[in-house]
Amino acid sequence: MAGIFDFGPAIVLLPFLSFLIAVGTALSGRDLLPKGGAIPGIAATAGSLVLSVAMAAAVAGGEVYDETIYTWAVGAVPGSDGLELTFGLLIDPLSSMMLVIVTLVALLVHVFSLGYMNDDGETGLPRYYAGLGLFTASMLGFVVADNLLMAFMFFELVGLCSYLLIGFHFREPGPPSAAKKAFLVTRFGDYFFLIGVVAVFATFGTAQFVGTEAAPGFPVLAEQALAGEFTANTFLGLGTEAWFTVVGLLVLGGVIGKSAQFPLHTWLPDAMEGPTPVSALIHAATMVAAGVYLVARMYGFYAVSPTALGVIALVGGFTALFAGTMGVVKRELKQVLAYSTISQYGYMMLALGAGGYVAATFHLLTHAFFKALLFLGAGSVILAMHHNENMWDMGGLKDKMPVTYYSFLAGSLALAGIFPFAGFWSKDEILFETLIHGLDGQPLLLVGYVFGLLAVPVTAFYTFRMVFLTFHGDARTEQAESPESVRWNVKGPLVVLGTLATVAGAVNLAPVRVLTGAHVDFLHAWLDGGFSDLTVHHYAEIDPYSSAYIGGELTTVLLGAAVSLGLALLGLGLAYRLYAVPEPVEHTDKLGSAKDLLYDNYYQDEYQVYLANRVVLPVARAADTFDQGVVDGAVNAVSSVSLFSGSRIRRIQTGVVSNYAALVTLGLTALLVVFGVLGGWLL
Amino acid sequence: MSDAGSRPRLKLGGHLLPGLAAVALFAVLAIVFLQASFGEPAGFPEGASITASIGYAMFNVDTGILSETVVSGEGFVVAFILIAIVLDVAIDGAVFLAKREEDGRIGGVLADGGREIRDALRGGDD
Amino acid sequence: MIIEALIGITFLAALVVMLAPDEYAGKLAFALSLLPVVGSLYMWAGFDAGGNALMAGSIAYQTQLDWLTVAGYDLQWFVGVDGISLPLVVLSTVLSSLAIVSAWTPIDTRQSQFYGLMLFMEANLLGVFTALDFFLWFVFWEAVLVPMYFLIGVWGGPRRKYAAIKFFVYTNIASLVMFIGFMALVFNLPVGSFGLPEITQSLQAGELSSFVGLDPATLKLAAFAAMFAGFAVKVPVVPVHTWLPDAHVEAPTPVSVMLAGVLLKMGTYALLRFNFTMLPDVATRPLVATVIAAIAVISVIYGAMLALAQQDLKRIVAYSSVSSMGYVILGLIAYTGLGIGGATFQMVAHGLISGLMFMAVGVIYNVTHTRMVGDMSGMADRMPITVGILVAGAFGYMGLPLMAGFAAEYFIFQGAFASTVIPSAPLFTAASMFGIVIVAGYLLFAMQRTLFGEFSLETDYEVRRAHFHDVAPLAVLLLCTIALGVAPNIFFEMITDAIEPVVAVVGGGA
Amino acid sequence: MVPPQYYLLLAAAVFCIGVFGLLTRRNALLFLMSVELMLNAANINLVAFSYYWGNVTGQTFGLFTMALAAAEVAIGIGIILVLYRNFHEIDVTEATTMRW
Amino acid sequence: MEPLLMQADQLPQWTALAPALALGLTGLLLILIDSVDPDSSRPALLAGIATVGSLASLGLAGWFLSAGTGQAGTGGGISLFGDALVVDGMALFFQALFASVTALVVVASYDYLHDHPHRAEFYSLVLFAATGMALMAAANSLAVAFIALELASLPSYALVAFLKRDAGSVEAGLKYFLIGALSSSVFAFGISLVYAATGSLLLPDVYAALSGGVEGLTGVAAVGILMVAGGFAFKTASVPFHFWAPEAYEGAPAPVSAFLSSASKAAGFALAFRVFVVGFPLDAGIDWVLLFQVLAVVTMTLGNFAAATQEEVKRMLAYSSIGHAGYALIGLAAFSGGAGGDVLGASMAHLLVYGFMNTGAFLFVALAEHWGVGRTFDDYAGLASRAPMASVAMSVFMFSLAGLPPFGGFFSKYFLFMGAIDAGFWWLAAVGAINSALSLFYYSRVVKALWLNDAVGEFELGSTPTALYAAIVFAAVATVLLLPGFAPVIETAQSVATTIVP
Repeated sequence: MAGIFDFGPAIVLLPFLSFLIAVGTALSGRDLLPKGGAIPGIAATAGSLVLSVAMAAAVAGGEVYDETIYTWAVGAVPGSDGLELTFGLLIDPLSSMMLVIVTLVALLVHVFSLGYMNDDGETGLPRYYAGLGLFTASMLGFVVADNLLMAFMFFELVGLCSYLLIGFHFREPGPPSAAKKAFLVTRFGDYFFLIGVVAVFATFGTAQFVGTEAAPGFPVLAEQALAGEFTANTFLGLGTEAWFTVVGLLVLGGVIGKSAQFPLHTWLPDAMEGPTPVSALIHAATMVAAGVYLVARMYGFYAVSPTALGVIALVGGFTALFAGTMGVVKRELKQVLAYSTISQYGYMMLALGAGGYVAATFHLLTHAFFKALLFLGAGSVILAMHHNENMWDMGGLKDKMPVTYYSFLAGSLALAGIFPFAGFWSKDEILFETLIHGLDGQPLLLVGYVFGLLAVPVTAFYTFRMVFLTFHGDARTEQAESPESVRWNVKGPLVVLGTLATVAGAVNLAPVRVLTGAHVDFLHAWLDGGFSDLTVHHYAEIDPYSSAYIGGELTTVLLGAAVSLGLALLGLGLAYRLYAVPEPVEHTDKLGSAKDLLYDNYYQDEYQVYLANRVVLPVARAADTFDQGVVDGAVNAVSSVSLFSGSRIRRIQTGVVSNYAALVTLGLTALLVVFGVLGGWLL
Repeated sequence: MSDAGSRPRLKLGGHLLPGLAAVALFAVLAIVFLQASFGEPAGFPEGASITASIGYAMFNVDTGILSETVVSGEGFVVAFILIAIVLDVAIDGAVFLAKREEDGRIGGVLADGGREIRDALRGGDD
Repeated sequence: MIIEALIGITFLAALVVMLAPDEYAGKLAFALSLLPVVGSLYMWAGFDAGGNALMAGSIAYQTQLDWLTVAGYDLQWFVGVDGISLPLVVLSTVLSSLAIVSAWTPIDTRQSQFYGLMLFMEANLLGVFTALDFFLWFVFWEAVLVPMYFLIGVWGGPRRKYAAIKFFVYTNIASLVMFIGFMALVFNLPVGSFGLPEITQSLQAGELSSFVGLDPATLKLAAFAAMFAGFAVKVPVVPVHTWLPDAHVEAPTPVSVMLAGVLLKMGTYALLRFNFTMLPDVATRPLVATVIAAIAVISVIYGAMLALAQQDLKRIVAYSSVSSMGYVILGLIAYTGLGIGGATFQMVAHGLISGLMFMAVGVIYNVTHTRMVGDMSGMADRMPITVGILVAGAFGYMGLPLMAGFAAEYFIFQGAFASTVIPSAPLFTAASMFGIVIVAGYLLFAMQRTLFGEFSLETDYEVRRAHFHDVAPLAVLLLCTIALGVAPNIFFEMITDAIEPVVAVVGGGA
Repeated sequence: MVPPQYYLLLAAAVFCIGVFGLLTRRNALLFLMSVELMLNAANINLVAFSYYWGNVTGQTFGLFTMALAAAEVAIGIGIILVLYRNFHEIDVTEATTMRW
Repeated sequence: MEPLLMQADQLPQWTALAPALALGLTGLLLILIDSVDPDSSRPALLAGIATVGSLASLGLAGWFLSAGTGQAGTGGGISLFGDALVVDGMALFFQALFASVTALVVVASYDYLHDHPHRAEFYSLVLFAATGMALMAAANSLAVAFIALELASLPSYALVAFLKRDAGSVEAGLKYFLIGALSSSVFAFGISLVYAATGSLLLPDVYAALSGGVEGLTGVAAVGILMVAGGFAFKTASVPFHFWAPEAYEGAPAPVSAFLSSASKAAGFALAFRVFVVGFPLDAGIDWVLLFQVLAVVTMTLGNFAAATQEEVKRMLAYSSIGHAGYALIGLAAFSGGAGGDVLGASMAHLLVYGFMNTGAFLFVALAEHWGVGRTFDDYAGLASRAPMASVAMSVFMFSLAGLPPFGGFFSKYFLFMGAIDAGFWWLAAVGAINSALSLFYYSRVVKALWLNDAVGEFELGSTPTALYAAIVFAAVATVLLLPGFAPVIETAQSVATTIVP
């Protein structure tokens, strides 16, 4: 196994190196590097991208790689080899695709940052680039992880980086708070994930995703266990399948946290406090994507647990609609994008839960491009608007920043799912898969499908509300009149991503395959390669779903696509009617009482803050009072009682010698009586 | 002590009360002694000189070599020497204590627990 | 002989520093404290022991001399290290040196006495971790109290006297309880010395006879309870933890560092050596295991909840130590390789990280003269490097992967989850794991309020950047933490080797 | 013969009378006298049982007890003397500067 | 040393009493000098003679001990004068202890009595009391025991009242004397009852007569034994005969307090150990082990609890001395026949260590009195800054009394507890442990006052009293060295204790 894969660790280590360089620069406190340390980051991500592409090429050639490269620790098990906790690289179609996405987006974000951060005169740039470098490195480490523990570790590091970057502007009140919230909420999810990791080890004795023939990975073991070929340890008296479901749901906790699924999505809108390029990175390629990627990574395990899949689908579908509705009323550009992210990842979850492994991966891919694009575009606008993010202060930017506008428009069309942009293909495939699996007696999936379908017009509506308010009509403020111009380092990434957002759908034209029979579903083929246990058709074999169609397959495809496209256009049209006017006004009042509900995000933040401030904190204070009063009070009481009894005992010593004599006599008499009785010579 | 200046003292009417302890002690002793049973007293042999015997015992005289009848007893010569010293010491101590001091108070030592100073400062007993 | 040299040199250094003039005492103490550091590293380099010292494993650097005979028992000068004690020895020497450096700024009175006592304490700590004879161990164990009493009482905060006496008396009571329990055990064994290996092996051979009407099993249970209670205070676990926050809050920074970093580990070390190695049959009784696991979980969660309610940064870290020590207890009672190994590893890891946290808080205190969360904000603006390290340390405390704390906690969780000793182990484990959420909560809240936002300070002190010698120990500790997190095998391998026999007795898994 | 019990009872009675005096009298000299009574109670036993056991040990020891009583009185008088000089009375309950 | 050791073996038997004789003769010499030259203005000479005398006694006792005089190796205890005295290892052990304390007290008193006129009396009384104690340790007959006890007590009364112009001292003397007189009467009555039951005063004979119980006289013997125990309780300041102790120790000149609370207490134990172990069998109608268990528990608890709330250091030490009597009583309370020698030895060792640390502590109080800094804890505040050496020494005494390493008191106390546990009386050790913890609280108050508290005002300390200082420092050094050097002490104590067990 020599060759390109030996450079696998370098993909992770290059950005890490750039992190170290940036940290060194930051510590020195001097301006040692040009561009505040951006250059090493750009070089490193570019290097990683090159390597990733090379690896993807190798994978395309049918090669895969799964090697343990470092043994972290070995737990002693008397009489056997022990439990090995290792680090390893797993490079297969899925991870190599993800590597390319991550490195590409990271590279573009680095470049964009030159414009967004450097040109804007930010301070603390080495710290910023250090964060980006570590962020990229952590995500890449997560992507290539060949076992669940390693994945968890890098998953956590991703969380750390999000904290550091969201809170980059630590002198302001908002960012540190948002950073804290992001870490805390995702940590809550990770708590379950960690239990899941522990449980996987305890259940299977390994957490390898793939493993070898002799020692297969845990998804395979789970399969075998259900087939009765392997005895997995189960706990708490649960049956094998029930236990697997529990473990799967535990791991899912981390996914829900990181991928901002209901009910742990609340951190994500707040995370917009971070610099915009960071948002792009978080949303498109790293942190949020990590959750969905994890499910895809260990899909074989979920596939054997129908309950877990059902939960995933339902959570995803619900989140897709739920988040979309909140995006409808937001005034800030980035807030709209934030809710769109939550919503889009909901789609991916829906797909995964519905057995649409390819669809989910596909949407992950296209979303990475168009969401990165939209964020960078938004960044461009924000830069132009001197960091005013309120869309109601914009308007008419279309003519002043055409590059931004057209690329942003491409991204918006993709997000809204308008044919033929990338988002259309992937979203359509998700809905299609959900539908056909749901029709085959899975009412849960049909519910998810309805959610997903309803989310389509909502998505289109808020997306184009955003576009129209920002770029169309007349400039509503002076800033919008004369926006700051942006340079190549902003425009370049926009152009690249705009192109990708437009055409990336071509990698998996599944409906076309159905229509024409031509094998144009390249991604499907791609993901069907590599380790046999990790292939699409393997997953299809083990998952609990089969397909049913309305009419025939073709009819269903066309019907589904038509409905979703129609709904998207409906939403777009509505947005056009309401906001593509010279003087748009808020129409939120028409929503009636729902308005407040939407503005306040269904009180999701409120109840979580309530839980924290009104439940946990008082409980903590009560515990503190209890501790000080009762526990410590008991300790102090022992000493007080001792001292008090001491002060009583010393009163025996009255100072009058006659009393002493009396006490001596009494004491002697008492002893005589007691021992007389005991000794039997008195009474 | 509620009222300042009142030293604890035995109450006049009840000053015999502690005596009950002595009565109780006697009761206990009496009960024990009345239960004791004794054999016949060994008594002293006829013609033995008790005084002489005491003398022999007092000085550890080996009575085996004496012809007269003696009552045996343990040797007390050590006790005798000791008692001499005890009396010596008693005299020494008693004389020392009884001596009148010519030069007023002794030294600067305050061995009353600092109470004198405290009382002087507070102007009274506590 | 190297252990004797190590302890002797440290005692000697204490004496020398005690007599040195105040101006040079700090530097001199640091220079002299490097000798034991070098010594312990040398011991590490040449470490060749295998297995558990108490269970017929080979002991490194062993010396065994008869000292005196009491009631037919030999008291020995019996020292040596195995895979459990060596990491703690290294931790003690390294942390002592760093704590001494961290004292340079805050300690400005009676320096020579301060540093002398620090070294004196270090010497005794080394004794605790190397002694293999009960009485010798007990001498060192108790002797640690004396310097600690003065260090808190003389150089501490406003309520230092209360805190010092409370610490002193509380832990002393605990020692006495433990002593009685242990002695009741020893006297009913057919052993001729207080050598811990001999006692352990005799106990495990089932040679205990009954005592004043208690059959051996009951006697073991009683002794176990007494010893557990005694050590629990030192650890400390809920509900006998209340001396700790008081002591920490009042103690000066370097003393807190030693208290949290090393002194608490005495308790867990002793629990491992005595309760869990000598009396596994008691510990693994379902009821006992349940109670201990429950105590562990309560310590973790309750300690963390208390930390959440605090406003004083030091109190926060102090309560979080209670929480972290709960993990150790959980790992120990798990009786699995990763559980006990992780617990031992956590002793070292928590030593480094809590030391780091206390030091960092101390550095901030040095310049702000307040530790109250509400009194300051935006410290990151004025002390970027210190704050940076503090943040890193805090994440280490939260169990960030690739730092030592995560490794330790993960081992413990993994070990405890699959434990066959704790009934319903997964539930206990999952419950205790919730600590990682709460710890994130209180540390993040505290950091947000003190370190970030706009700079403001309630006290009228001119905030200046910290000295190099204030920050350098922090950096060293951070690097050690990361090194152990990335490569836990630095210590974990030898720990595993040493605890495997303990696990094997019970037949536990990973 | 008088049964030995009687001597024991007599001695106990004398002893307890001594104790009674000790407990109820505040005059230091009476205190001393009470102590003398108690010591002599011991002597009654010693002498009586010297005969009972047929050895002179008891009698001899009785002599020593008397001598000791004398020595005790000597010291006692000395102390009472200084007590008087300091407190201007010999009431033993007056000297109560130290208590508790 | 070998020839010298041989020689000790070949001396006439009576010379085994040399340690006691040295003390007694020195006392007589001092009286002689006093009568020849009543207004002697040569305090150094008097102090020197007393010191030399006590050191000679110490040297002789030490020599005999190391030579094995009276020990199993050389034929066992040397009986003298019709078995009235026996010189064995235990006697010599205690004599060495008394001589050490006497030497320390004598040296310290040189400064304490710096302008006091009656030095000769003082020294002679101290030495006579020491003589009495030395003989108590060797007494093998109840008669000698009683007289020796009086020889130790009578000078003590006078010594407590030594500052006869000082109301406190006199009051202390009065109370000590009165309770002492009562106790010695009880003791004498007890002896008479034992004689009534056995017809003998020699301990081995008493033992033989009492073994298996005396037909019909069990009650008499039992009452006698209990009353004898009362006599010892007085001497050792054990409940319920302890009432004199707080006042006597507090009111007496501090060196006398040191002497009484260390040496006199140890003498009481020396006698009690021998009388009970050699003289009274365990089945003599009264379970005296249980009796001492009760006394031990009550004594240590009362002493420690009362000490915890005192405001004055000296009185606190007085109560702590009662508490320590309770610990030492464990020697008898955990006595269990044949194997009892070990716990007895532990008790002896504790008394030896206690001799140094407690004497030292009282001498520090003497130093404070000498300087006139007051007596309460508050008065001691910040003293460490003015007298660091002495304060270090005091801290050593306090921690050692509390039973902390690295000081001698640590071992002695823990060996006592071990002895109790070994004998099956773990609860006794538990009570001791609770008390010990409490004692840590009040001992550390002294340390706290010295080191942690700030002085209220300026100290106007006079010159440094060299002799007093030397005695304190010596005691401190001994207290520290008794930890590493505990081996010979405990081994000797246990081996000599084992030999007296019948």
